Amino acid sequence: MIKVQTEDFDVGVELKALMARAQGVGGIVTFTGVVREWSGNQQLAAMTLEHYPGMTERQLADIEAEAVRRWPIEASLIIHRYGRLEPGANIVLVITASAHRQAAFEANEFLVDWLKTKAPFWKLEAGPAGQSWVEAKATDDQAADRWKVTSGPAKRRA
Amino acid sequence: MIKVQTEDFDVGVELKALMARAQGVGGIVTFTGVVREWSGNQQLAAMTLEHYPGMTERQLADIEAEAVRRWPIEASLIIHRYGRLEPGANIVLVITASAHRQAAFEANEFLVDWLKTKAPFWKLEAGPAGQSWVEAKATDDQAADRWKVTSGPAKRRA
Amino acid sequence: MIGAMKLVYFAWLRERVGKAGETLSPPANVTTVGALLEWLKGQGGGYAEALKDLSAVRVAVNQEYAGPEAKVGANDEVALFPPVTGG
Amino acid sequence: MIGAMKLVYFAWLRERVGKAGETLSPPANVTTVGALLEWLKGQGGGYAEALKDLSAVRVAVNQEYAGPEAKVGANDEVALFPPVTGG
Repeated sequence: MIKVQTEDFDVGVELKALMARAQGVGGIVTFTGVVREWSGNQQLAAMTLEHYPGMTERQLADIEAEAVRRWPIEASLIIHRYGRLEPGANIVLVITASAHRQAAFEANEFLVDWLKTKAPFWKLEAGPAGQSWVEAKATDDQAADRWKVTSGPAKRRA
Repeated sequence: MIKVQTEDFDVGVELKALMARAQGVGGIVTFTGVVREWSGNQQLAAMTLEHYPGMTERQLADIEAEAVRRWPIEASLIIHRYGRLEPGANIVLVITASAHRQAAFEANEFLVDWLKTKAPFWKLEAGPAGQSWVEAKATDDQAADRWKVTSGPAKRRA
Repeated sequence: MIGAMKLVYFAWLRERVGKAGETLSPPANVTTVGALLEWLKGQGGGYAEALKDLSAVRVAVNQEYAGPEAKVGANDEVALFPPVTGG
Repeated sequence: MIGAMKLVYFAWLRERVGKAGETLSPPANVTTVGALLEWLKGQGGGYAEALKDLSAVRVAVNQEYAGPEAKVGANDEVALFPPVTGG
């Protein structure tokens, strides 16, 4: 399930809702991304997330389908917020539930890495020095690249 | 922080409490382990977790300190329940919060893998065929072994 | 001309172009993403500013990522934006 | 004898020994975990049953994991249990 919204989310509530629709689950992993107070040495007043309505939902649905194809996931959820967010605010939530903990961990990391490099969101930071667009990080591309396999589960633990 | 208890826990409540005492966090990972309804082809009525009071707390505190030493973790929590638990019940909760998502993911997996192989808990399953002690899995030892490095963060992503 | 297509811009590309979107009718030889970017850049002003470093520009055609060789045509929705920074 | 030590048993080791714990005073030559296990096994009955496959037995001395060479002595708390299955 995917949700793109301005409203905040409650991890506990989302987790319970997901568990209610999942069967055979042994391990559940959540990742919550929050707005950091400091960006480099600049203290943030706020961050504004712009996105591409339509393409965002399409990309998130594609990424989730890919994770379900590659790992034995019983249930999953991706929530990504947009709009103005203050330090400490939730940005993104990814939940993956599986019979096996390793699948839950790997699928979750996969989703988070791909969100960072594929989902059409852009962060505009506002601080004492004014507003500036966050630049994409090469390390995020590298993190996403490690999941590039042509078929079967990722084999990053040889 | 570690807790060994019979009472259930609420992931949302624990997450909020942890965030209230953490600073500079950008990503939070939670792992929740729950009692599976099926063990092999046997439908479980319940599971009873026995533990070694005293040593359990000592091992959990040691494991947590090791994770904090190896990764830049701002806050962490380990809760492990014992006693009688029915299918779907929470068993274990591990939360790791860091400025960087990869540290939060890695430290969390490290803690879960070590809990499985070091924390003195034993599962007694009750099903239609009677009660039986769960046998330790070689795959859990292998999962824990991948974290055996002498110093510095784990380098499993060469 | 190949017919009208919808252009949309995001983040600093939107700011440099000076608008969030528009409907344009490029000349008939503009049939690929690469050709469209070069033609737009040639329009000068905000376009030239926004597109001066094409390595920092990502393109989606009808909401799917597209490379320079991808075809574009009438009624397509073509989005230009910087590398994404969500998650 | 080396003095009394406290033995504790968990999971199926507890069931086979038939008790959760006891205070024992092994002979003076029992100064290591390995010697203690062999001596206990020699007591027959539930001990022999519980310890027949030592590869399935883990030991902690004073709540820290200990190998066969580890020293044991008076007032130590020695725990015997199967490989753990928590988490």
